[in-house]
Amino acid sequence: MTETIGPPSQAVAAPPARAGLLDLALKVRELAIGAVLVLMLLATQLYNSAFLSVQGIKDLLLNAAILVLVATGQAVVVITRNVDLSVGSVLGITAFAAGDFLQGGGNPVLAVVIAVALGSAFGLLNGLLVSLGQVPALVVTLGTLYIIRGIDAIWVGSREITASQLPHSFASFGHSGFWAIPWLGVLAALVLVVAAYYLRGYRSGRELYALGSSPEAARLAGVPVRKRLPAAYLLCGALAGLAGALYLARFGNVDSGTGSGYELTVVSAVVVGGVAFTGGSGSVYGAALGALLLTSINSVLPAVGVSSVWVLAIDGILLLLAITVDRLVALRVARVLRKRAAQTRSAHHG
Amino acid sequence: GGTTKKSTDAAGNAAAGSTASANPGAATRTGLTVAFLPKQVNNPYFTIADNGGKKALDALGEKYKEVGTSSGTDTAGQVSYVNTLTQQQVNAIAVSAQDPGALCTALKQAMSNGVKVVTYDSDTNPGCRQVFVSQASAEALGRSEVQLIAKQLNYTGDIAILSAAQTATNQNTWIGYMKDELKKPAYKNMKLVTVAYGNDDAQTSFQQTQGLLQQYPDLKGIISPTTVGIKAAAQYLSGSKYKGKVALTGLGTPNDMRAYVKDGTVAGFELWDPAKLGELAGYAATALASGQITGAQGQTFKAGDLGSFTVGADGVVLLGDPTVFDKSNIDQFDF
Amino acid sequence: MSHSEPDAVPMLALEGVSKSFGAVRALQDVSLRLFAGEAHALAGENGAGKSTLIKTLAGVHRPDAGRVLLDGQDVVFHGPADARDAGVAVIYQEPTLFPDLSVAENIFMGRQPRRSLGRVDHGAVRAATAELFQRLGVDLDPDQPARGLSIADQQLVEIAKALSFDARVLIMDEPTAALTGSEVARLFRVVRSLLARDAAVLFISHRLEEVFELCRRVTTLRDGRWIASEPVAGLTEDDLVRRMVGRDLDELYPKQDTEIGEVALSVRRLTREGVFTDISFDVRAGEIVGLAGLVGAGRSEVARAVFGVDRWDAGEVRVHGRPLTKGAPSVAMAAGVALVPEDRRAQGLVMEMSIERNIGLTGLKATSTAGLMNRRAERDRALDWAVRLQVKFARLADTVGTLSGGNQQKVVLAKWLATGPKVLIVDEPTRGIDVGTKAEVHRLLSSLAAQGVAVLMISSDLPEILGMADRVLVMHEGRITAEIPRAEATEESVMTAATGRERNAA
Amino acid sequence: MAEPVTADLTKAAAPNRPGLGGMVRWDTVVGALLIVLLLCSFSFVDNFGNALNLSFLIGNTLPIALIALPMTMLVVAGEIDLSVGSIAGLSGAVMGALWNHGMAIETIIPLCLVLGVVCGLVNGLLVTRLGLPSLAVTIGTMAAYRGIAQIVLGSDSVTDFPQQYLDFGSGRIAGTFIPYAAVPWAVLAIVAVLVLHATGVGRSLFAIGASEEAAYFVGIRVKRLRLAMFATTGLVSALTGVFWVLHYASARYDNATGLELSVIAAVLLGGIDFDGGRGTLGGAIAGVFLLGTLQNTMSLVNVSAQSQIVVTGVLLVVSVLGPRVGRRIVRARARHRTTSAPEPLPTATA
Ligand SMILES: Nc1ncnc2c1ncn2[C@@H]1O[C@H](COP(=O)(O)OP(=O)(O)OP(=O)(O)O)[C@@H](O)[C@H]1O
Ligand SMILES: Nc1ncnc2c1ncn2[C@@H]1O[C@H](COP(=O)(O)OP(=O)(O)OP(=O)(O)O)[C@@H](O)[C@H]1O
Ligand SMILES: [Mg+2]
Ligand SMILES: [Mg+2]
Repeated sequence: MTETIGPPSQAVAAPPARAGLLDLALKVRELAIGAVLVLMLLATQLYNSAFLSVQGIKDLLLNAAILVLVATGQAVVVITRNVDLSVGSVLGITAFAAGDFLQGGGNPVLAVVIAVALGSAFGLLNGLLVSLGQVPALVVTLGTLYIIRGIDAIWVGSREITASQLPHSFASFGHSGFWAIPWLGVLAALVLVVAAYYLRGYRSGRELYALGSSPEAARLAGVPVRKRLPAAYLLCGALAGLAGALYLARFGNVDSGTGSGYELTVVSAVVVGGVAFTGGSGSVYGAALGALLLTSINSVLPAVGVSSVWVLAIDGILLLLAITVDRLVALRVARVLRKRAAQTRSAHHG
Repeated sequence: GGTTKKSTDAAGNAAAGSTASANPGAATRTGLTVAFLPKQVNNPYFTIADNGGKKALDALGEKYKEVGTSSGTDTAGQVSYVNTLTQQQVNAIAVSAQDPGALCTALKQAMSNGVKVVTYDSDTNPGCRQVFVSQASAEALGRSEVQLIAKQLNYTGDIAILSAAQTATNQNTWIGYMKDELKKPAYKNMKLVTVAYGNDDAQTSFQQTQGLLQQYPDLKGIISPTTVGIKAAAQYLSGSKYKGKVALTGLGTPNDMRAYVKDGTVAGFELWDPAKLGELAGYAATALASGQITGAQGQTFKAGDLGSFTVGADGVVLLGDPTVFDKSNIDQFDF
Repeated sequence: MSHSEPDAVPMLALEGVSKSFGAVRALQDVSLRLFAGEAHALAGENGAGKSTLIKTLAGVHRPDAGRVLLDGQDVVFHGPADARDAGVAVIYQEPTLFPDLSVAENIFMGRQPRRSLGRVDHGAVRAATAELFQRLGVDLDPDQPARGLSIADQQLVEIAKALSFDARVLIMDEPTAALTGSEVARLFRVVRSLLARDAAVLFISHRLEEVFELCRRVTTLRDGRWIASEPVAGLTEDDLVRRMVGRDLDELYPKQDTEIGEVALSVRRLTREGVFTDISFDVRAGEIVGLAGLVGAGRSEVARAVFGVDRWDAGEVRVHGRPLTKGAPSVAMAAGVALVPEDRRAQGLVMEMSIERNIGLTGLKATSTAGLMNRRAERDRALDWAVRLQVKFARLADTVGTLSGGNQQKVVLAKWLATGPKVLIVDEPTRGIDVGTKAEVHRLLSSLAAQGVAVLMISSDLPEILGMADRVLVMHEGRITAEIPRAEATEESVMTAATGRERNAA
Repeated sequence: MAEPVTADLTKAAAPNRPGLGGMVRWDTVVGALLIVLLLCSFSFVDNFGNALNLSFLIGNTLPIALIALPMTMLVVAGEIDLSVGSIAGLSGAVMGALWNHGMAIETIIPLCLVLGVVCGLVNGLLVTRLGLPSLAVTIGTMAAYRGIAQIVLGSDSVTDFPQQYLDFGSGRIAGTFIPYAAVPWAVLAIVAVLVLHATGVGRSLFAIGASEEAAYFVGIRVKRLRLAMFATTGLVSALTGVFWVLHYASARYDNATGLELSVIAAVLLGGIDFDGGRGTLGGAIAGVFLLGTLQNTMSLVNVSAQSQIVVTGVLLVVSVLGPRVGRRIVRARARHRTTSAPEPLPTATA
């Protein structure tokens, strides 16, 4: 700490030049997952030229859309160092609620609203339990996973919603689109961009990161924890609800088992996307890429003719590979960052 | 040395039917408790079947109850339900087994505690139950599905099978007969390219269908002998460019498939009547518990409106032939 | 409590405040008044209740009884946010940063400058941070993540954060504990400029000379009770210590003359790329070697590498002639090395565990027979050392997290001294420890040396180094720049080497 | 390495999730609940108390109880293993495949156990060497191991194991309700309790879970210990797989699917904190048998599967909320008595 520091103008002007070192590091990580994804798709295309046909691309996007939505919501919650395991159950029950409403001749738009509202309600419930009770999110949401699933099973019984009971416009929304771009994909992308922009560009969004990075520091910094946490869960629940409605449109078929076990897929997507369970880091784009990667693997394997017997094992191994690559890249980036920090430090001293 | 498969093979699995003799003339006892234990509760298919069973038992004046796991692959859960029913001393259990072997110990324990055991829809090893009520002969089903799709394809083109889980015993038996049927000269222009497994999960079946179509651009038809699989495949086809170009058939329920039959995605498919299957299981269980049959070959019992049935080899009772559903008749069915 | 206080209405005041944690009565009927333009010191032993008082002022704790007054009006702070909105900025004793966020975001969390539509102006955040750092003379990159900052750098970020508020009241709980003289001087300069703008300042430090340098008035606490509030002028250090401790102070640097024996710790050409280079030195049995340098010079890193916590890229470490494995603290421990780390909360203690178990962690083998723990032996060992170091605790089974900062530090010392080390490395051993106990710790180090222990002492407290060390090594930017024998060691000579203006050794 | 995170005040103030009044520990509460439930079931539920039912109850709970032992230790050390069910499945599948090949069962079982250790080591190496989060790794290996099991055994279902082994798996000690297999379990449980609560290794596990860094600074071999825990978990999972095959007399690739969730729910119920560093094995075991007994009792009194799910969920939520609410009530009462305190504090320190 010598007393020789450049004139103020210089010192102030310097930082923007090497703007967002941290940002850059994060982007590089997302690029790594993106690269794995692109490589995988291209390799498949080389093997099977039908893979990236218009229909093929559309299918890829359609498959990912629903998972992207739920993973986006989940990522927001995970960023706050919490988790919502009940998303699968929420998806199931909202899908049925929307279907039940449509079956009675309801308006499709209203059905989506109902699903989102119901999802939000469950999300809020989770959020309130976690933040007011100050109890571990893992336990609470595992509890609500069971509770919502049970309520769903009791309410639905052995009823099911089938495609024939849905309005044509609604069902066709689930698979149609513009050229290779399905409406579902557009919707998911829209939600994703808005969520990412919010997290990056708004104080309350940044506070979610703060909350996850260190809850205690957040409290001392005056972050309104009791407001932010339920809000994050609300968003997660709402997106699970939206996903439920879209699931109905896409698959046209809902029963009491819909969405069970989905939480694991969602959590995988989020983890693969580099959102750390220790909170405070990662981005929704990462989670979305993770979702895209996971669903693509499931399209790639059948497309290259891998027998379904092998699919599960390859799935798991690819998942491990993805997180390993991501980790190695992260380590690299950290090293580069440290070097650069060291350089700037000695530059200052010099 | 050690204990190997060879050294134990000699012991073998004791055969089914009990040695106690049956009394075909015995009166039907009333007030019996018969429990239905489907693969999965809340599964529409099993609900219909079990309601059929309830109908039969109500008609006979017996007590009906249904218990079961909410997951179709929770074998341990199903075992503990068998245990519970044994504890509760019900007179008979009608069970659709999630696993042919895993339930054996528990079912044998039940039988040794005086509980009669009927399996329906999915069988266990023959030694672990007294009667199996079979929906249709596996052979007839397998062959007729190939015949169905062959007609739709004019006996030419590549086909694939979309099955449920790889371990699903009944699926595998049917697929075996399908392959056998395809060997006949009439099908010389048809080729079975692959068997895919959708694990009876809508999304997986969906993506497997996509994969099939991408991998085999010349694919002309898909057989999916599982209600979940055919439904998912139909939903994918109806929303893709393959609609109407790739034929689809298999086992499905009319309610599930109505939309796809009407919009031309599916020309025809088949299924037995699950309600009748359950009904027959109910009658069989009562007959067992009343001592009218023991499960030995050749014994006969009455099953209300369904008529009279004879126990075949290995304690199997056959329901009859499946119904084929198409545009012309689908509106007459509601299940 | 009215020794010639100004007539003006105090900006922030406590009146008759009490606060208990279960059975522990941390504050009892304490009053305090802060006036505009005045720096007020808060003095007291470890565990006297200083931090608790500050947290009460800041709205972290709510008093069980008593009032908080802002500009003479009763206020109730429902949380830290309320206090912040009322213009109270606080630097807590333990840095509370968001490790995953950049330094700049840490400073402006929740208060980021905004553009249209309420969007955060990231550029402005960065620029404002750079300007703050410049005011404080800190050369940290605003975009650097907070994770990985040394304790001193963390403390500097906390200071920058507090300054960024332009608060009316600035409260600082031991902000200087991890800083060296030049940073402290910078901080004081900035604080004085705030005072000139009529801010009120509350300052805590166990370095009494700082209290005398900065503050006009001082309030003393003892065992949670208010003892006195008085002007600093006219007080001597001894007076203050007597108020705090209730007795006269022993000699602060009781350096014993010892017989210096064989080389116990020998470090040769140790290098860790980008951190330190070509470090060689010896520490002999019975010798206390001071390791001095500015914040970030790499002293802690050397200590960690020697102990095996970090790996090294080249070089060699020997203890009594036997080489140590790199990156294996267990090997170092087996060889009789102990390290009291600089960050007690993260490295020194398992905060959720009890005092007893924390001390026990260094003796898991010693206190078990045939693999099974002997709880009694573990307890006796812990009790012995907790008492010897005068740890203030209610029960040994209390979690260390509930102890005051200084008492936590004592527990860290206790757990390492309990191993009976042959080579003792202490990194800022008296950080946050009150003067009374500091003397006690120094006496302990001294007597350990007399018993033949080799001590390597890292400290940012230069008087401590000068008072205790037989020999002073000075580091600058990862290299040893000087080796100064006790006779020649002065503030001048050490600082010269530490700032790298002269290289006469290594 | 220095992390600017401070311990959460919430935690400091609430060690070990204290029960009512902060005096009763949660694991004691679970134990008491278990006893109350047992007493009620014995007196009011028909058929509960007979030897056959008790042996069913214990036999069906044993797989969960087995895996809960190492899982508790793993969680105490701050890690988690979701692949336990898959390892059990894989070990069962290999057992079936080798049996079909004509290998002697006395050779097969040790091989399966070794395989379990290998699976655990793979998990452990990925976590400790690459620094990947255990949640992500074991989600991956959960799929991979299950997939390999599918490849190994395919659609087979092997049932013809030697009778004396099957008898061991499902029989009980003559004249009692105790299944044979409960005896080795009890031995393992005692060993586990001793290791976790009465040895240096146990202390080290707690320290690692509460603060990895501080544990490393006292010379605890953090990585090695974690690796060992993963290996142990793999071993016990494989053992569970073998037991599963013998108990249900069926080796299939999908044996023990979803077992991980049951184990985790039970362990959570037993008061083990998934942030690591807290909990007791006694609590975990009580949690396992509480859930097992509850399910058994509910089935006996004809509570439907759907309602059972809801009850499990409610129990989980109450298990974390209950102590907190209780403590608040006690505190509020205490405050009421001393009166002098100002208004009840909604934002009290905890
Ligand atoms: N959260 C808490 N729970 C229980 N006891 C506490 C808590 N916080 C503080 N205490 C106790 O209150 C007393 C006062 O602690 P405080 O931290 O205010 O001391 P201090 O004067 O700041 O000491 P130091 O100089 O060591 O920082 C101590 O006995 C401490 O153990
Ligand atoms: N020469 C250097 N160049 C760049 N970074 C450095 C250098 N020396 C140390 N650092 C970094 O600065 C930080 C502080 O280093 P360290 O804590 O070792 O210094 P110290 O002398 O022990 O200071 P302290 O007074 O905090 O104990 C660390 O993050 C370290 O990586
Ligand atoms: Mg303090
Ligand atoms: Mg240091």
